[in-house]
Amino acid sequence: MKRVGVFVCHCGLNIAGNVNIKEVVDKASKQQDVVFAVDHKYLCSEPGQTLIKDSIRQHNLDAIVVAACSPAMHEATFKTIAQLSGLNRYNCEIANIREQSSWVHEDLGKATAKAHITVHQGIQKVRLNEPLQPITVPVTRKVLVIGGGIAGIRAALDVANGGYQVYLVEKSGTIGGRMAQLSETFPTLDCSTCILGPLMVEVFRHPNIKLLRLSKVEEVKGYIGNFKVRVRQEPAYVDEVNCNACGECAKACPAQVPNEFDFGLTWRKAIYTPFAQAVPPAYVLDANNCLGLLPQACGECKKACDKFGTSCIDLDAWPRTHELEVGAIIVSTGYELYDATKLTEYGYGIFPDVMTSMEFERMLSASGPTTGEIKRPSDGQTPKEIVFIQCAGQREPETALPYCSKICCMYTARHAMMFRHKVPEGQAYVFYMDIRAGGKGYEEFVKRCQEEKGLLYLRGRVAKVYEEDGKLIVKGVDTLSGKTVQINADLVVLAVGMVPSSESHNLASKLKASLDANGFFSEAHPKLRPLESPTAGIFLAGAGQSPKDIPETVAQASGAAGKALDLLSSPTLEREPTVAHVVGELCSGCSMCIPLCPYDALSLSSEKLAEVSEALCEGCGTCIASCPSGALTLRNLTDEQMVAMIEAIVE
Amino acid sequence: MQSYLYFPGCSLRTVARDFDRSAKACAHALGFELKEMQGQLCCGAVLSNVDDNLMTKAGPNRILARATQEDHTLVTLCAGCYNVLKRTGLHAKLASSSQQKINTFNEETFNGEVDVIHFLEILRDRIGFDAVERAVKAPFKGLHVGAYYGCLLLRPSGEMKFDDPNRPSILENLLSRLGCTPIDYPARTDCCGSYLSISSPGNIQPISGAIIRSARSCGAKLLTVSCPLCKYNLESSQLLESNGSVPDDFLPIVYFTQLLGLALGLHPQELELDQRQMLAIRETPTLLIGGGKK
Amino acid sequence: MDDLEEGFEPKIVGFLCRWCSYAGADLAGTSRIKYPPNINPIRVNCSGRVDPTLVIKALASGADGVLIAGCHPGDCHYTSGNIKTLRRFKLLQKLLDQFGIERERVRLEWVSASEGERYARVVRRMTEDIRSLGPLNWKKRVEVLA
Amino acid sequence: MTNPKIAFNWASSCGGCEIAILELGTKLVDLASKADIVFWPAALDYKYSDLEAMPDGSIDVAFMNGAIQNSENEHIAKLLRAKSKLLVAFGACACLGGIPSLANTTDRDGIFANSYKETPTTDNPEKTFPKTKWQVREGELSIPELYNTVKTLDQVVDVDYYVPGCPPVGDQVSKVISLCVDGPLPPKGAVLGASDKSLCHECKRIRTERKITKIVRTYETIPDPQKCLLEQGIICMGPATRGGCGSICLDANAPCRGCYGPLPKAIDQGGKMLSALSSIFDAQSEEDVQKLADSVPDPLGTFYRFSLARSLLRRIKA
Repeated sequence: MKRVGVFVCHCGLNIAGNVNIKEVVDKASKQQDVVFAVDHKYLCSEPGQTLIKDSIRQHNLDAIVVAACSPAMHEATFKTIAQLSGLNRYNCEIANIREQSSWVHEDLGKATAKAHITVHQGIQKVRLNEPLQPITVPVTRKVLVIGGGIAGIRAALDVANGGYQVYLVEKSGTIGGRMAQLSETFPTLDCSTCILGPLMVEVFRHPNIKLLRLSKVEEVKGYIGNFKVRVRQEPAYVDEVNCNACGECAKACPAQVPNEFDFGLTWRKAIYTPFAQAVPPAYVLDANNCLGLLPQACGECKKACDKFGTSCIDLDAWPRTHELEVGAIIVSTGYELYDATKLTEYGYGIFPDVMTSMEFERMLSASGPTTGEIKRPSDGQTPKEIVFIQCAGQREPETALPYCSKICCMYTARHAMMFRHKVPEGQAYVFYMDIRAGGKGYEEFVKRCQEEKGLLYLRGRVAKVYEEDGKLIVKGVDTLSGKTVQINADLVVLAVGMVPSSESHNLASKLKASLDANGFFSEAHPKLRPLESPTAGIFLAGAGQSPKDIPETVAQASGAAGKALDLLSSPTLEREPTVAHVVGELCSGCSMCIPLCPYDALSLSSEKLAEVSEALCEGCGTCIASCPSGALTLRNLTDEQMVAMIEAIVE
Repeated sequence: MQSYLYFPGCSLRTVARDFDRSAKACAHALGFELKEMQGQLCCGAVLSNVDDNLMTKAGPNRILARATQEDHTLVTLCAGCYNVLKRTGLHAKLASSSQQKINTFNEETFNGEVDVIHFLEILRDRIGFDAVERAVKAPFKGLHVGAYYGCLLLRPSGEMKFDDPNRPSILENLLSRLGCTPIDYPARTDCCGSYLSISSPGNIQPISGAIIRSARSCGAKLLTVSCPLCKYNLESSQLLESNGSVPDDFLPIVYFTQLLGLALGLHPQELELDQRQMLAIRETPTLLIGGGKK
Repeated sequence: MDDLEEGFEPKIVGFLCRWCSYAGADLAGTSRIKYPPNINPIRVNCSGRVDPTLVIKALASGADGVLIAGCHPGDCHYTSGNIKTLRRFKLLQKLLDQFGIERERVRLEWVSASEGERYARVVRRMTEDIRSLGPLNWKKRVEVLA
Repeated sequence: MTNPKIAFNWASSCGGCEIAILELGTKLVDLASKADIVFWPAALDYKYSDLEAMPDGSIDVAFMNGAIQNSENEHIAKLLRAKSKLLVAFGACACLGGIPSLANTTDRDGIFANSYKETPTTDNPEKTFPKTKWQVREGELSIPELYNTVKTLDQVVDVDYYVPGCPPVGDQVSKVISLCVDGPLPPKGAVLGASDKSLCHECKRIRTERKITKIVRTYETIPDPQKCLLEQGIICMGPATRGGCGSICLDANAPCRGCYGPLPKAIDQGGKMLSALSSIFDAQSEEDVQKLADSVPDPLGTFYRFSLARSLLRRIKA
């Protein structure tokens, strides 16, 4: 029989404001085995924790229930304090009376009643908890980074410099990602590829980094510290070591394909190099657009290559699979652009002179389709009147994206500024909802653009864009003057939002990492654990987690790398011991449980009884629920405890 | 004969009787019937349909609650009724606390058990435009018609999910099946001015006027609508322009059901088309009315 | 005894999976979305932990309803625990039909960590449905028919 | 010293348990030599009055089979309890409610309606239904009152030991009887004559993969006598049922029906079997799962065939 202590937190007014704390304490103190119950304003605070510590000693408690916020918040904190006070950490239970009582119920009386039941449940459970010791497992001291954009590059370099092996998986033919497509970066107007290029080369040369381009994660098994990952790598058909990027193969190639790097504004060959600074600096053959490999239909590229003696093209190359063992995974899958054709009010895809900001970005780039000149796609004329529409399809919960992509205010200002540089006599109009320029030097940058460059900022939305004798009629409203405005423009640029990479949903289910409502990877805690996925051992970096700009992305990447290094710093790690186990004398070896385990942790022993491998078991409890003998139990969530909690509720 | 529960609403009994009659006639010709529901009330369109003002929802909730007694689908014609009732139904489905308030007030529980659809949706989704085309007896010969949508059919698009709010096509698709040449003009989804015609009739003229001009400049010989109020505004604005008298270039407005009816071979009188409208239709020399088989 | 008792407050036992539904319920809290207090959640690692026997136990010992909530199919933190739950639930429904227990009383819902509003909606709807069904009060029913 | 006194009696049952005792054959003679059978209406001519006449606690061991379905069953159960030092619930009906407790899927009116009206073979134009009391010229006739809900023995009186089975198998019976007569006695409430492990533990059939792609009913197939029946799609209660019977049904190539009742730690036999079975359904999508679930005929009757009265819910909702 245990001596249970109950600690009820006010959380300032968060709980006390809508739950009668005194009543909860009084009722708790009358519960079976409860020898002590007390409340405190902030249990998670230092004095709060000391109170718990002291009370455990004074009343020699051997189990505690902390009634406070969700276990997702401070379970670890309170278990640790329990441990420091000489308790086994598994004799601590959390009763969530904030997120699921005080915050969600209108009536104080009812919220109190529910809080009481929640505490009662906690007491019932903790009475039956057994002391447990964590399970120690070895750690594979290698890291997998998924996605070779700036986030993946930064994370890979940091881990590699930390002295650990990194696998960098990139789905395309080169690393560099979106940043490589940018012309300049705000607010400093640095040339994007100039600052990115050296990092790409560093990755390529780094002894600790194994770059797997043209690769995708196929399967992820295992758990934190011990992931087993299968990666499928498509062939490049070009030997990246011997290729000297002379380009003869491309000259010879007869197959023309829209160049995705320029969003189809230019053409490329089926054998090509994505862009000048591509890493590895070698050509790749895009098998989908090649005139034919199986059976070989053309082979012009190979002939050309052989003619110049390099002969580094192998048209019979096959995909390879790599079985990787890593301890941590960093997800940096980045973003794609929202499909602007869905924004029919702007007529993208109908009117050639309505383009996305990324297409405009390419047009600004010296290496872009127009070598840096701004031209109307329809007739190649230089536009005089240009309209930038911010928040295109963003902050529109009903019809498009509900969220703000955060960077559009900045790059739109930059775009408008660049336009005025290149077309001094032109006029740029910017429709905006409000300017979000939070960031070092950002506000100043926008102001500079607006004032020095005489940009016309119109606060309001555009209702529709339509064509009338060669002009794009942009109808909108200027909410400051309260008047509708009409601009007869030559070019319209849509600041469409960032959406998560189309791969991310698929990848998330392989990683068993959760996504948020918008398909971005969710973090373990929005404030306190922004670098981690809720799934242990998986860390997040870059726009795959939420829209962000380059500095933030790089910061998060280094942070994630730091987290990974922290995990790898010790050869072993401790796992939750709340796993399944078999009571031998009850098990009859019926094996109904065995196929249910997603981790193959269950097997039949030599005595023909079920046995659990504790290192593999994740403690989901699916097998327990189906054991007809009740021989399988989940440590500290036994059927007995479940029934006790059920009765605590229905009594 | 397939029968649909039907809510005409106030206007279709009075000023828009032609809309109601022509729709019923078309339905009959297409092999289904519109069965008027019991215990109708005003749909509430005259009150602004805002979320926080529950009173405006009490009425439409009553209507839908009563409709559940008869069927699980309710058909509307008037874009206003369609908008109000459909959105009321959606709100009810959410089982929000405000819906509970409404139910307690109405002393009728309604949790969105009725789907509100528009007559056009029957044609498109239930019968299918192919079937409609097959039923056409007197196809138009390229009559230039401008489809006018206005707002209520389409917006808020997140809730209405009727058609693309910016580039709708349902009416054009129907018209081309009838042999018309639907003309595209930028103003077809602009607002007609709605109830301003009551509060400040003066403001209607510029708003609706712009729509008429836009349509005319793109070559529309007449406009087709699905809302009595739009029709009223678009007509009155033209009369206002030529202070009261009917201008020579008057652009007639007809309900889509009336054009459908003609194409199905129904007599103009069944469809309550007046001379001016018929004139506008006849004036197009290529047009052939009635009788003539394809 | 089936008549609606005045001020009858349904007692609903909730089994919420820790990764999706419990987190979703927490989100409802952080977003201050209001819903009736009739549900008392038990946090399980996975909805797959929920033995149908425990659902029956809850009903037999006085619950008016039971909600099992887990990750959407495909999103299970343990790959497929929720599918096992689905298999058990479908057969359980059939069994409870035979026992005369209304389907509204025992529900399986998928609630993701980002669906706080959905969780609140599920609880609202379930509470309303059960309130209109009246108390289950199983023990008493058995005694009455001794 | 005098021989211990033992008694046998039956309540609502088919009589199979009595046969199980008679099946002891010559062993009965040995039994008679070391114990006096003082009450056994099914075999010898005893009247309730004889039992009432005995002093309380004068019987050493009483074996009662059958469920409690009417006032007579209950009266005798209480009487026998008072007269005996040890009361043993003998057979599935006494322990779990058994087949009779399937009556808990309806109630008295339901049973009467069915037996005296609805069945096609019934001819009852006056709609006569049994009455507990009836006046005739000679006086008042009375019969026991039928209960709405069938109960297990321990739901009406205190029970010392349980012997499951429908009926308990022969050799177990003799073991149990001699155990009760000669001792040493196990702790009160123990289940005698059965294993603490499931039938699968003693089942000789071969298991390959725990997976159910299709539910097959016994009349639809002749099962492979070597392979596990579950894996052939036949619902076998083995995994959720106590062993000890010697898996006689399975040897006869018939699935276990669950008569030896729930395992020691199982909260509810039916619920447990339902969970174990459905967990291995070979279906991922909601539709496929639904299909398989729908193909399970009569879950209640299948999973609670012998244990409805002992189950958590005990009867259907009225």
